[in-house]
Amino acid sequence: MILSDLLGVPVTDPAGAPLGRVADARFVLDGPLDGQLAAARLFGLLVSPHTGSSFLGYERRTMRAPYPIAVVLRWRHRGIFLLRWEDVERVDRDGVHARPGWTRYDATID
Amino acid sequence: MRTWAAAVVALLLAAALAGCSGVRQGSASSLDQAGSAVRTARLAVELDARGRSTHPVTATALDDALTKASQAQSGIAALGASTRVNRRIRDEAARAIDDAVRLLADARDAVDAGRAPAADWDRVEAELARATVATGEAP
Amino acid sequence: MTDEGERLPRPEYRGRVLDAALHLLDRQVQDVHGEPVQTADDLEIGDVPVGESLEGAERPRILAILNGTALSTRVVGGRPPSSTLERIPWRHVADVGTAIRLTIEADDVDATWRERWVRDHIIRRIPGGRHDPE
Amino acid sequence: MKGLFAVALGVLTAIGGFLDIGDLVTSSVVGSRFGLSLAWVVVVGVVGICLFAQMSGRVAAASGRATFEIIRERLGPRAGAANLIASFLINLMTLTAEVGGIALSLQLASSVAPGAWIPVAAFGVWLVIWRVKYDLMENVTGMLGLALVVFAVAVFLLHPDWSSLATQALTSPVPAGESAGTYWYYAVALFGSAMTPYEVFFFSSGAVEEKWTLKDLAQSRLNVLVGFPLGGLLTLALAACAALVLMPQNVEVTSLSQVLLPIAQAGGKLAVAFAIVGFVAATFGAALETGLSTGYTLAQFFGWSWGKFRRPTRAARFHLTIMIGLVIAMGVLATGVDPVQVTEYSVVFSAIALPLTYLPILIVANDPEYMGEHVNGRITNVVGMVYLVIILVAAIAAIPLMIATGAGA
Repeated sequence: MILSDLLGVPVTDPAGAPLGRVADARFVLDGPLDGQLAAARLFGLLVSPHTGSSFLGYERRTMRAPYPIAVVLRWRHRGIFLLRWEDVERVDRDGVHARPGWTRYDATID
Repeated sequence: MRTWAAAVVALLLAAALAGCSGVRQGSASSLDQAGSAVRTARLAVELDARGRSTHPVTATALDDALTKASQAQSGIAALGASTRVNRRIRDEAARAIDDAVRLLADARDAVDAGRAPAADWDRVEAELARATVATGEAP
Repeated sequence: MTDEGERLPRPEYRGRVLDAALHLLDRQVQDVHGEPVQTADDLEIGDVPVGESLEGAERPRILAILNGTALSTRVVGGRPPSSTLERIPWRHVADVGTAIRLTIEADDVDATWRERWVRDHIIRRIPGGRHDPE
Repeated sequence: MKGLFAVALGVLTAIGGFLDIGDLVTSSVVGSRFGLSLAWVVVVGVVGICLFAQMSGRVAAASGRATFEIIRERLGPRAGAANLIASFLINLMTLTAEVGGIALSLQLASSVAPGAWIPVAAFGVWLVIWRVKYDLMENVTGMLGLALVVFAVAVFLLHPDWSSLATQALTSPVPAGESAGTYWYYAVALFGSAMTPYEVFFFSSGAVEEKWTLKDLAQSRLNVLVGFPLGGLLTLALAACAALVLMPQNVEVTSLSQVLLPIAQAGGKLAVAFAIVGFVAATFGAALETGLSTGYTLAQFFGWSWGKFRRPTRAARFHLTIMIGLVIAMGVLATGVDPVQVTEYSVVFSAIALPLTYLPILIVANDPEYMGEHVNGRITNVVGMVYLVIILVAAIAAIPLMIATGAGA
């Protein structure tokens, strides 16, 4: 599949209640070596409850200026969280469904 | 129903006024344009006569002035005037602009031929000014 | 900022974190010498079985950087037919920074065939095209 | 000594590079209609372009990424593509105006009609882009463009009443016979002519072309901070010349030849010769910059190989784009459209498109992943936000003003 198939799709909890949309897909270079780099494996999805639009780099903790722009973008993405791939039950045409007992993780990186 | 009719009347009135001011405004701006062109040409010719400017600059300035004046000429020819007063305003402006174009064409030909243009700047400028005043004053 | 108040738990990452849209998509791809090759128009990732439980399934990995029709569909929508996609396999990626650096040369990438075509059929034939500017 | 020479050269190039057909025409039009009452806009515009160019130069030096790579990377393909289309079209429009400007300038030197000069000008621009080294190209056009200093000299030779000029510039009255609408329309146009997006594409791509590192930043900052304001001063001199000679005679500037008349009056034939050399250099230099920028924007958006430091075969699509751009410019001019009019529109559209390029650069200049420790300082960010507001207001106001005033008629 291609990445665009995942971005922007709706995410629901086990009961079917909407959690938001996929804003980004987090990969971690923790697989076996593939060429010069480790394989990049899908770690989880960043789920944004209010918007599917871009975060313009302000998802990182280190990015705080200029202040007004940072505030606006953080506000638009308030409540964003990381849904680990292990917590995904299945993906189908309606979107991504979380597994019972899933956890809301902190989305920020440094 | 009555407010609706009033609105239509108001709209028609506004349109009529706009049409009226259209001829006046059109004439006035064409006269402005032609006047600016004539004054530019006059300045260019005078500077050349005093040896302060070069031939290509003078020739180009006259060419550009003639183009602008001709644009003013076609602009005023395109104005449709429905009333007698408007027609008079437009025709007087058109006459003055025609004169200006003729003068500029003569001046350009003279400069192209290397002669000093024997242009009648004062008369043409006065005519344009008179037409401009007439545009503003007409009832 | 509001998230900080909630103090969500942070997962443990055992390697470098790359957010696909943030760090990879739309980045410049350069060859081994730093020559621009293309942009990362999309990523191909390992298949996720649609509608089936993912219990015990492997985590999908990035297989390739895509180019070609992947861009137009991201702009106007739809899905590119996979036959028209041009791929740079992940094993050719040397590093990800402000650009994605490859371990191979630009001319060895499929996606540069247009560049090579323009070069060979037009630019090379104009006098001076093959020399450095003076 | 060599260092000092490099600084002087950079500053001179920045002065020359600041001026183009848009500045020549717009400042003279404004001077002939509004006197110096819009001088404050030039100040606002110059501070803005200093900030913007300096920021994008720093981003390019720190990250190696030029402006349009950043725009695509930050805004994504959809907003990025919309941005590309707008920027590319405006750039093409400016290129058309500049090529036409070269032809008009050569007409003033030769009295041969501009139609005959257009192919010559376009070919010359292409040849220089194709064959001439980047720094040589920049230095020669920049230095020759300095001939426009004659406009500053002319202001003195015209013996103006300085106090009334100063009053006009400082109290910014709307002159009688002009409406507030046209005043603000020309304010936007003047702002757009100072802050044209192509200057930034060119500046940031140039930083990559010349392989700037962070060590070169101090020098680039100096070039910009001295060169652009001096260029702005020349813009004001152009406006003052028009205000002193043409405005009292009620002459409205609509052609490039009129811009020369105050010079002729002040300094005679020698001054006219200088001014024409300056016109040719400024328009030619700007045609090179906009020509390159057509290639820069497209190549950077799609990730193609680009740059003059590569031989053309190593940046094939980049060079093809520039050629097509020049052919389109020639085609547009062949329809007989007046380059001065194209210019008057292109500066306003520049103001409209400005936020699209400004915002991504402002954001990335704050991104430590790109900039390391060279992110914007607090003061730069405060000024940057103020300018974001100014740029947005100008962009939003531009179209209603254009419609309401009939494009400043």
